[in-house]
Amino acid sequence: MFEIRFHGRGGQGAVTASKILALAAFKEGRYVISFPFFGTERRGAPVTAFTRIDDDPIRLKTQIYTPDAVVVLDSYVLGSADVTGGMSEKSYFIVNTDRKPEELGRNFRTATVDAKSIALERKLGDRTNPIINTAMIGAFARSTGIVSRESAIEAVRELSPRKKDENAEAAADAYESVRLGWLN
Amino acid sequence: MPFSIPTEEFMEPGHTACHGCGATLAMRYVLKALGKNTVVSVPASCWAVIPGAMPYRTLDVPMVYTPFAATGASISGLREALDIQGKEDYNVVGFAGDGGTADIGLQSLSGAMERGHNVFYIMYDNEGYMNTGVQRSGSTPYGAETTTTPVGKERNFKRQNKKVVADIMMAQGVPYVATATIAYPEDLIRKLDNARKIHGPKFIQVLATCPTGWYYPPEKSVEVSRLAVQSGVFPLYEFQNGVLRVSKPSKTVEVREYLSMQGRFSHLNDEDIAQLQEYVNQRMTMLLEKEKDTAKPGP
Amino acid sequence: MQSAQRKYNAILTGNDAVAVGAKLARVGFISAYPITPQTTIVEKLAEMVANREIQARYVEVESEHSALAATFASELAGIRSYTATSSHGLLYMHEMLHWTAGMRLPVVMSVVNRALGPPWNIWTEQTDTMNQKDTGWMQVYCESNQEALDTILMGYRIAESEKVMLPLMSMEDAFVLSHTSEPVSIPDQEEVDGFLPPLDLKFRIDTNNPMGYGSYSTPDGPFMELKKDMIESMKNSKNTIREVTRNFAEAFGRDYSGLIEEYAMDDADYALIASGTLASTGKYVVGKMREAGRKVGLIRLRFFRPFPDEEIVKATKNLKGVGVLDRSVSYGSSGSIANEVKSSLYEKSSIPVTGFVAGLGGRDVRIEEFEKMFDYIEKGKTGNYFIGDREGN
Amino acid sequence: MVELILAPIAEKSSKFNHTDSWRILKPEIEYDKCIRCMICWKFCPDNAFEISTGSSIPSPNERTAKLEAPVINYDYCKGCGICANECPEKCIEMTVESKKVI
Repeated sequence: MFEIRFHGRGGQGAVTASKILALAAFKEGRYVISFPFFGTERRGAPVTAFTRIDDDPIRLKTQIYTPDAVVVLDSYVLGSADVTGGMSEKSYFIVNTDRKPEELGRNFRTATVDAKSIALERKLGDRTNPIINTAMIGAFARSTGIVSRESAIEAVRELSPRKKDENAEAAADAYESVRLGWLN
Repeated sequence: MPFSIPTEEFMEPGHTACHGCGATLAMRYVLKALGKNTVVSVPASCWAVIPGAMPYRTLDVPMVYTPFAATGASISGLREALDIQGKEDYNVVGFAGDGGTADIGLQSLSGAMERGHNVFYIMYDNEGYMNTGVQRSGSTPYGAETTTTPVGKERNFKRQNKKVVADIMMAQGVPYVATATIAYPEDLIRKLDNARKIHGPKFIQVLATCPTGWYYPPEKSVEVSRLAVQSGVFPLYEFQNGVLRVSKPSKTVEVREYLSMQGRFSHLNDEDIAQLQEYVNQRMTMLLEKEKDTAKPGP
Repeated sequence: MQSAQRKYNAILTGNDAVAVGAKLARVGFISAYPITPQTTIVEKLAEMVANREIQARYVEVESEHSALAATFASELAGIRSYTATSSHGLLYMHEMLHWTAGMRLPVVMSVVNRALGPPWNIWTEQTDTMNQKDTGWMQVYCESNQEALDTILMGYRIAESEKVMLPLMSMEDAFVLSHTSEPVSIPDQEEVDGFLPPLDLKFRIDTNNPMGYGSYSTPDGPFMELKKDMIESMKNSKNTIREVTRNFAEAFGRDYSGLIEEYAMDDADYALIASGTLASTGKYVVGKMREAGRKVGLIRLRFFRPFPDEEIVKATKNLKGVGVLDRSVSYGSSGSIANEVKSSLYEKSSIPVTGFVAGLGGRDVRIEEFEKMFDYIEKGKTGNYFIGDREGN
Repeated sequence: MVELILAPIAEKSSKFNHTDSWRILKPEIEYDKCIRCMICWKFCPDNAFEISTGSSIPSPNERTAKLEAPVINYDYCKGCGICANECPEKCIEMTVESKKVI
């Protein structure tokens, strides 16, 4: 079983990202479950969402405490201890930032992607609210290899309510441009 | 032709209403006007008891018993479910007392009227919780003694004016609103005939005199009801598509005459009666002004 | 490796699955009032009505009491009717719950289990529905989105059975099921139509046959007999439930095995009785413990009403100890499920019973806490324990 | 055979329930004064009035003799007295119920 935790802020699409990832894995014949930690938060407040992927039916319905991967949609939430909670050195740490992976330390398998620039280039959202969740799916696919590039892009296209092509392209861009810290 | 109202009956004899019950007459007239193809929904109230205990029914139309607060919602559900089955010709009627309308049922009534279901809501107003033994309701008039506003050394009669639900319904913009009493069944039946021409919610508040709770002899039920209109205590009006028409009684009497017939007002002194007379005058003035306003051609 | 895609054709949240279930059941009338976390069910249904994907009237009422009052009336007029609520909304319906059951109307309602305030808390807990156990409604606690969908279909068939004629509420845990996406198999409409015939309410409202619906009864009237009939029908519904779940398995290939589900119980020495998503996580933990050689199992309570007493006695017959997990509180007594289990076993078994209360207000019940519960059961600790609070229990 | 469930439904007409025992005073119509205005029938809350076309009922004149007449069904009359109170001709008298035996 592979467990992924998404951290973002309300309105950034962390919950949708967890669903897109589940769909991508489902398309490859795997069992999936995705769920938010649903708070009473409003737009802008920190948000957590979860995805589990397995070859067998998934019964475990707790939150994810020892993630195999953590996807950070907004580097502003990095300061919170919850973000890296339960991670091991084998865990993937995929962060939306223009910084290099090594700048975030070498505790995990860290990957960085400038999803904000990708989103703006593809005209997804605006400067204050770029839509970066679809790019993060591309970055996740490349970093972990848990889902293929094709499944990720297909799932992005399917679950994007608008600008399906642009979102799919954003995922592809991120797949190409994500920087994998452990390869350096 | 001696019959001023339809002769067909949809209420059977043998029911268990009190002697001289005004609420029973209200149901009898409403069903005469609406006929066989009618479904009545009744909440906790005198009318939940009037048909008698199981296995008896007293209406020749289906009667649904609902919890106290649920009249408006139940007629909403009935109406939609009947329409789905092509039974648009059924009349759906909520028939609730003043407690079930002005107090516990007001939210449900207001919702049903706002949603615009094609229903009738008849509030039979006996000005108190008569089924439970004469307690004060929002619709009890100023000055009335009830078992929860008893008159002792403190002269603790109801100190607040009557909450007039028909006025609230007018303010809410219900397409048809009227008041009626059992003393004028022809008027009530005519109003129901007008109301049924409107596809939408219809609200009629019928003053249903109650010898048991108002403390007057049962043979006076119709007389008291007539005096309520003649004294202006219960003005008759019809509000249809935004236009108000107020009936002027052919004969007028002082409020004192109406009050003096009923034990529930026997403790009132001249000052109290003058106050009530003043309130009745003001309300009539307000209604007549509204009548003038609504008669103006629209913009 | 199994392919999940061979078994499932969609990924849905629990609430969307429930809405799809109502659609497939061809409900003709929906009335509801929004409350978190039920809202997405009725939003979805409103959308389906707006898009004519479902031939139903949708009445947006001004309260939950009215939601069930309108549903009750519509069902009485002969239309298959549906509503959904949660938590305080369910409490506000309480009077109408009794009224609907007492009128013998086979309404099906979805309830998203949510804690009761104060303090306000939107997360999952079963106190809201446990409070309604004596209202004459059948109660099903679902553990997966698939079961949530399927239970709407089975629910109407059970409720509308002439031997039953009682309403049914189907539960989802707030968020853990209601807002969780899982693969789901959506059955074809024709298959559902074959399984669930249209409602034919024998005593539907008809002006050619005027009757008093509800009426009143004196102490010497049929009141006691009517209540007795409800008690009997609720008891007899067990056979209908078993039969309908069997028919459902034959038609759709998904077997919910009746009122309870036994997991790894064949040679188990110790077992935990749980419901809803806690049972799902419990199965995961049992699987891990089995790998470690511990002979543990899990009994998932699907139905709480009618209570599966015979099933519990049978399933626990060879155990050395059993625990009962309640995600609800009954002040001044033990957990609601624990009490019922003990009552079922009385004079039929001498097995020690351990009661647990955990996960209140949506607090996550973690793997370690399940392990702790099994440790307590194995040690034969009887009594009642509070698990997962800040005092370190 | 499926045994149908028992629902709380009232089917029997209340006309099988006689309410004559409620009566203390009994209305009696003096038909030779009755103008057949039917106001007594109109205001009866107990539906105790039947409409008769029988010609054997006494009548004040030939015109009224041709009209339907109100006839009290004493099985249902509770004796409230509204009919007597409302009668414009004052031809209904409330008398002490004679059949009452205690």
